[in-house]
Amino acid sequence: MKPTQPPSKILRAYGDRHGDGMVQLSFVLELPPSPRAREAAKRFAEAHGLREPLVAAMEECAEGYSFFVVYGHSEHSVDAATIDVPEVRVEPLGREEIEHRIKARLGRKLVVVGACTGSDAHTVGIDAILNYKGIAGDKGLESYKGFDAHNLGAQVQNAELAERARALRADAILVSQIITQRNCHKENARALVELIESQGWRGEVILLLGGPRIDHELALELGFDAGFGPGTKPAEVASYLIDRLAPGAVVKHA
Amino acid sequence: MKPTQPPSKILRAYGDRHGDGMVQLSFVLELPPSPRAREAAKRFAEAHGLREPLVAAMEECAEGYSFFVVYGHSEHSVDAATIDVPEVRVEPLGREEIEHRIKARLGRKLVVVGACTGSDAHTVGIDAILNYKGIAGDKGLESYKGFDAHNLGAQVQNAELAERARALRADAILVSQIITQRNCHKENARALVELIESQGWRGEVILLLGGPRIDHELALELGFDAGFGPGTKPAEVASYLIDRLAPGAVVKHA
Amino acid sequence: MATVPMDEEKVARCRELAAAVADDVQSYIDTHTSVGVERTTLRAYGAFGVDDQGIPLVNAAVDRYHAAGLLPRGIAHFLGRAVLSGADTIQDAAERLAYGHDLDRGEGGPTPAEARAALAPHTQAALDRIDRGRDDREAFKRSVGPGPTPLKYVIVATGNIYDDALQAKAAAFAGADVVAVIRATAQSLLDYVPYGPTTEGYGGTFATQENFRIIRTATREAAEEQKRYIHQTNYSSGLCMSEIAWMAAVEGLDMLLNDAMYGILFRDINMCRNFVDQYISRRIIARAGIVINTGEDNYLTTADAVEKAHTVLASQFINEAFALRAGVKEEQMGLGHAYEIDPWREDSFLTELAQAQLVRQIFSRHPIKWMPPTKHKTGDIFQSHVHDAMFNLVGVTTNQSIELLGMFSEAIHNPMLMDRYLSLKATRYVYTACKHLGDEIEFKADGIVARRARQVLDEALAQLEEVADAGIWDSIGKGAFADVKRTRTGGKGFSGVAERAPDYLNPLLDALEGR
Amino acid sequence: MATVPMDEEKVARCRELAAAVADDVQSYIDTHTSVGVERTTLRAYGAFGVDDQGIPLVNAAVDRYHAAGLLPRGIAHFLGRAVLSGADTIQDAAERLAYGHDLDRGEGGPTPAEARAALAPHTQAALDRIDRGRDDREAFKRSVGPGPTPLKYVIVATGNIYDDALQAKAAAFAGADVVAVIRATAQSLLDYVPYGPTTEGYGGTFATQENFRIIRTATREAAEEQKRYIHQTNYSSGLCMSEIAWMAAVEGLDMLLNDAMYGILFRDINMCRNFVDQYISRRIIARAGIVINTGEDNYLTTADAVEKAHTVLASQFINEAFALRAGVKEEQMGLGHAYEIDPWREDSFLTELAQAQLVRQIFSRHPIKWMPPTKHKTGDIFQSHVHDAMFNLVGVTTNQSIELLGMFSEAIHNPMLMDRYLSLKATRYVYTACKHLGDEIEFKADGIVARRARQVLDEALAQLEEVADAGIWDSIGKGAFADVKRTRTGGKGFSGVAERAPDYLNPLLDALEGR
Ligand code: B12
Ligand code: B12
Ligand SMILES: Cc1ncc(COP(=O)(O)O)c(C=O)c1O
Ligand SMILES: Cc1ncc(COP(=O)(O)O)c(C=O)c1O
Repeated sequence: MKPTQPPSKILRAYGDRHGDGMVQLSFVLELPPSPRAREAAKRFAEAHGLREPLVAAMEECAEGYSFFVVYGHSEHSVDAATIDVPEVRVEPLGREEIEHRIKARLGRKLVVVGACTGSDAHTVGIDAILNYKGIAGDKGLESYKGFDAHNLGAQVQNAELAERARALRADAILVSQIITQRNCHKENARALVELIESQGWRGEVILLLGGPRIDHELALELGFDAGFGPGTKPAEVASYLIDRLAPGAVVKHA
Repeated sequence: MKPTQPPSKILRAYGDRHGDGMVQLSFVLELPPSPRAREAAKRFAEAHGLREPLVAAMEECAEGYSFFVVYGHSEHSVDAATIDVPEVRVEPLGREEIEHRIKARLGRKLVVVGACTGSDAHTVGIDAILNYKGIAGDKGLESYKGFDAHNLGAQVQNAELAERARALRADAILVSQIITQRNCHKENARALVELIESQGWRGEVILLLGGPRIDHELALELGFDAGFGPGTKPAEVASYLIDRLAPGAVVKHA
Repeated sequence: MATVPMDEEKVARCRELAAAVADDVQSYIDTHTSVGVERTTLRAYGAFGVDDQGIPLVNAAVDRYHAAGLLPRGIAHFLGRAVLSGADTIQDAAERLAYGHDLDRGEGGPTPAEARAALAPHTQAALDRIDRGRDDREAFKRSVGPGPTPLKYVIVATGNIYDDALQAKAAAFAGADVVAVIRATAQSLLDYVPYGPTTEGYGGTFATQENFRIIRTATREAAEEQKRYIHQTNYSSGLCMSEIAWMAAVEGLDMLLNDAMYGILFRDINMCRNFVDQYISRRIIARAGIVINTGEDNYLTTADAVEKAHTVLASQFINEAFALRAGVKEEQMGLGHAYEIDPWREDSFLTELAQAQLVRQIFSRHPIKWMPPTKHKTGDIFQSHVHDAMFNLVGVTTNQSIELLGMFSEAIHNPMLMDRYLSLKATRYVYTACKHLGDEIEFKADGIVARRARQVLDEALAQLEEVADAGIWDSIGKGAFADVKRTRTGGKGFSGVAERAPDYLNPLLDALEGR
Repeated sequence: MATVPMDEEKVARCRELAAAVADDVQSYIDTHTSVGVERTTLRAYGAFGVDDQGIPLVNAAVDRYHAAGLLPRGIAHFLGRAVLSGADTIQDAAERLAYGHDLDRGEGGPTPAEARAALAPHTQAALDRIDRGRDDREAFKRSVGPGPTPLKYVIVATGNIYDDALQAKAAAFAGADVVAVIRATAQSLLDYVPYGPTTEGYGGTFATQENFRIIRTATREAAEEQKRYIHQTNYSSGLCMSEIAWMAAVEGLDMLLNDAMYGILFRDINMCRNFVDQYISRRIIARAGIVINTGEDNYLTTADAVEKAHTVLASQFINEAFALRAGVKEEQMGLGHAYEIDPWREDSFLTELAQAQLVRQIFSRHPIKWMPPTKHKTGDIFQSHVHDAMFNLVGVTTNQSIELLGMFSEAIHNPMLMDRYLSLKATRYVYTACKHLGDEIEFKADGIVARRARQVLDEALAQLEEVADAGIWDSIGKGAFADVKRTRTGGKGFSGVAERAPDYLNPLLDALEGR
């Protein structure tokens, strides 16, 4: 199912009056404050397509460097109608419904193995999804009778994760990546997929990727089945897995 | 005199590592928060020349509108060496020097007439320059024996200002413009110059323009002799006038 | 509770002095009228519309009688006579005054008493209209319920009333309790009220009756959507302050910027004119149950906020005294003050706390209006946002009633959609996180805060002694407030003032005065 | 002064219990060593450098002896024997241990006492080097003078030490008092210290001795330029915590992140290993006069900051007890805690105030390290900036000693140049504007703040009773801290621990222990 497309809609930024294109830009240039630096900031803003840029602030933030705040009317626009992003659209099922479907349609526990991989030690996100405690009142997968959830914790190497998942005959592997400096999360995530593919069991497992800078599109790009961003609730993940493994749930891909 | 030109210097924005081009952009688009809206914000940022834009915030700021904060690596740069802005370069003279030059070289008081013109009622700026009290410890022109300063106050019409200045045989007219919405300050300032020109005495008077959004370049463009921006001190204005009317002071035009 | 020492006797003495100041002026007010007052009267009776030049009917009529030197008898006198001489309606009568072939010089014919009698049903209708505005508004307010104090007050100012309406709804969505439409820069000096919906204005949007209606509809819709009452406010200030007060009353506005002296000090409006006009505006405001917001915050944009803090307090006493004389209740007096101390000054926050708490205690029943930092704002919007947070903290700690939220773009432009959104969000955070801070702390008995509060009250008292001694006319002449000096006959609009004749007629005013 | 009620007896009881906990562990520590400890010893004696695979000499030597089961006698034993057997220098001796054809099994030849005697001048030289580091640093600090408290602490973390140096100088220019170079994400689990200057690292820059030298030079220059002492800090944490402590000591660093339990809880480092290593690291720190910064703030990034506030306090008592046992003075104990309560919770600010003030009072001589909000930060940098301002306000009101400044981009990236600039500016504003707020207010005797402070102390005491009862080993096993459970033999680095033999030799440690 596709959500209804909005009618072609050219969007400009909006501040005071419709179509004014107002945006705010801040940056540092290697120049001490001066009329010349102000002019440089103006031109820099203009290069981004800002008309009538107003340099609201120019302050020396380090010796020989200035921090600028600029406002200007952006000449750019986007057409919202041309944007078609893949979305995991899960209408989360209730706890009972989830338990029921696993029992009725699968007749066994769903095995999931999760970890925060590579040098990343940020476990709070994966814990929120897997551990009993959950997040914001939504209990984690461990709390379901139908799930057998294994949380391997922090800084788990891809090889170790693959091995454990294989040994546990996992239905799904849940990978969390929080550190994104210079795109280290992408490399690390992609490497896991490659590893599993090279071992020949990619088809037997669902791969989920999550983290504050992850979206579904990126996850697909990296070879995962789905991606989950900030604010994900365990019930959403459960619902998605059930849709894949015990189909019938209301899951839409846009 | 020209200040030394810096060697050709291509500047990119700087955040973490040299040349990373990091800038921060914020704006509102008419879309409620959604993966589609996030993508729209990304593309909007890309249109400005931001590589790998990261949509850090997407929040519903009005029904059907989202506020975005985006970081990205700007691909734009400016060459600082090509920037040549006209600058009023005044090395402010001391009070005694000012008094002395007026007395010695001019032999009479310098007459200045100032106002905040049009519908603008922001007198604090022009008061700071003209009135005894001055600003930040620097007393206004009224405080000098050598100046005969007339402050006409707020919301003075161009015609009235011209008339009073003419009547007082003013050496200089000081115009303050604070309100800048949709460029009303420019029109108003230009109109005064045109009026005086049409009356045929433009050559007899020095015209100064000041305000938080004024710079020397803009003032020249509008037909004034000099422009003064935020933070101007009365002594700077006095020094400039003396350089023009009782030459010999250290005033440089870049 | 975080209270500051407050010498009750000194406060009482300040009130006495302010009363003396106001009484002195009141005797002038009671014997004078102005073109503004008379136009307001005509409007209230029901005259409306503009001619093909855009000149309002009420201006045409009043100016004609003023030019003829007939204003001292009151425009109502002539209106009543026109009714008696056969005008169908008030509108017809007013048109006769404005455009009729002959000017009625008031010689012979019906007496003032007869004119009054002829107007009686119209006088009643005029009062009913104000009362209906109030009743409707109050009923609706009861039905949705307002948010908690401090009320979050934001401004919209696009220049276009339709954009304003959209921005007002956006503000309500983001958590605003009060929406003000800022007025175009030039309007306060216009000696007439523009007509109809307007879409062009610099620095703000024209205050017209139609604009009031458009924005009121929008904020009423917003209130229904948000299930929270949204207060609407505008400016009863400038040369048309009393006409605007009437427009606001009948269009159901909740608050008005309205000050006994602002026009004199900040718009160079003639003192006599301003004092007369403010009185009538406040008589209407009193009846309509509108909350006024006085303009003492403005003093600190020209004068130093530490040195001249006491002038704010002194002026608040004076504004209170004038308001009481116009029948305005304490619960309607949103006395203004502001967070304008140089933020880089040591302990500036403590100094602000002292003043805010002092004002809160002295005017305990008044819906105090607390204004944000503006003067020391720069274009560093990040720093500006923090500065506003500290202002919010003082607001919630000292329990101010109405808080005009600071905007991080203060030094740059009129607030935009996102500026208001972020400001409302940050304010909500500070109010929630620090909700009971004021109940939780006490100030040291002889600390910086307590000493500062004492000093400000002492200085205000000293100033009031001087002002009462010299009278307000001369005091303003000497620059007692906001470092601004004005003369009794100088400034704008003086020619629009007239001494009332012994048989001056204004039945509406009589009714508003409870006579 | 804004103080909270603090029951002295309960505090004393907490200290007693923490002492019991630490004493229990200390008896383990005193009978064990680790590869980390032995490498530190070698380094301190003067061994340095890496082989062509990048393996440090000290690792090659220690690993070899550990593999051979010889570590229980102490690497110094073998070093002394190598010196006695003709090595020219310590470096030469260490190289023999690492790469020599034959492994010295310690059979026959010089006795431990002879080995000790042979090392005596080198032991003294090692101590002198630490003392010189301290003296130089302290002399320079006296000559330029530090800024006022709370010290403003910021981090740099570009991954490239040369960029870090530039950013560090920028931070000093903008007002920082302390500069920390954040360490690359993977380093804490490396069982060796990388060598030389490094220019690639994710999430931070590798801690190497050369990097310490480069950044120390930069901040020393900055101190001269700014005429204000700039403190330099890094991480003595992870599998090399004691080696890094030594590097920091000789390179003149001022502070170190160093915690008795952080590695166990947050890096899954084996308990035994961690307890042994932290002790030696702190012995060096004590001698070097370095200020430690403990990591209790981290608890609140995994556990709820309201529910688990007392675990922070309990852990501070434990960290204090361990530090005392390593000779660290109270004036060197920068106990950590953090502003991590959900900002949208009612009165969250008051709850933070209570904790901050309680910690300040209980640890009155300690240079408390106050950490900013991180967990509840979002990508709305404007709101985040305000959140940090409230954190700053608590910091200055309760007079914290070292304040790690919040960054508005916390939820986005490692801080950039402008982020630090704006943070420092806003902090300067809050510190100045609210300078004497703490002296000025008092908290209501039985208000929200006072009750909260009592509750936290009571809960900490109850937890310490439990921990003392079960012992720290089992308590951590049950998840007493940070909701994290660890076992005694689990985690990283356990294989690097060895029980000391009766004739274990470590003259340097003996000297550091004052023996
Ligand atoms: C808590 C925290 C820590 C804790 C981690 C404790 C722990 N056991 O996790 C401690 C203090 C140890 C820590 C350390 C470091 N941290 Co840290 N930390 C944070 C912080 C404050 C919060 C992260 C968090 O817990 N969020 C809450 C959780 C619930 O959200 P989440 O992770 O997004 O998870 C949700 C979704 O994304 C999704 N999700 C996540 N994973 C998955 C997986 C699957 C399969 C699914 C379906 C869903 C899903 O569901 C979750 C629930 O909704 C952030 C800043 C911030 N405010 O974001 C910095 C932050 C992430 N840390 C950062 C850094 C750099 C570090 C260090 C490297 C710093 C250093 N050099 O010392 C160290 C090293 C850690 C390491 N080796 O990885 C940076 C990362 C920068 C970047 N973008 O690369 C951040 C952004 C801070 C900053 N501005 O510098 N950190
Ligand atoms: C104080 C103030 C007021 C006071 C003015 C009192 C007075 N007598 O001046 C009051 C409260 C009355 C006021 C009212 C309004 N204001 Co106002 N106000 C400000 C405020 C807070 C500070 C301005 C100020 O005094 N700066 C200090 C002085 C010393 O600085 P300065 O003017 O830049 O002057 C220096 C230099 O520029 C230079 N200089 C200036 N003039 C000249 C002239 C010469 C010849 C020379 C050589 C140098 C020189 O030297 C000076 C000393 O260094 C600004 C916001 C801000 N923080 O900037 C808003 C601001 C200027 N106001 C604004 C607006 C919109 C209004 C109103 C229209 C709002 C309304 N609709 O009600 C009204 C109407 C006023 C009108 N008709 O003009 C906007 C303007 C937006 C824009 N860019 O167009 C601002 C930016 C606020 C905002 N964000 O909305 N305001
Ligand atoms: C009482 C009062 N009236 C009016 C205004 C607005 O100015 P104007 O007179 O230009 O509408 C203010 C400004 O803040 C004010 O305080
Ligand atoms: C005591 C301590 N050590 C170390 C670190 C840093 O982590 P890592 O072990 O990755 O260097 C922290 C984090 O804040 C800490 O508190």
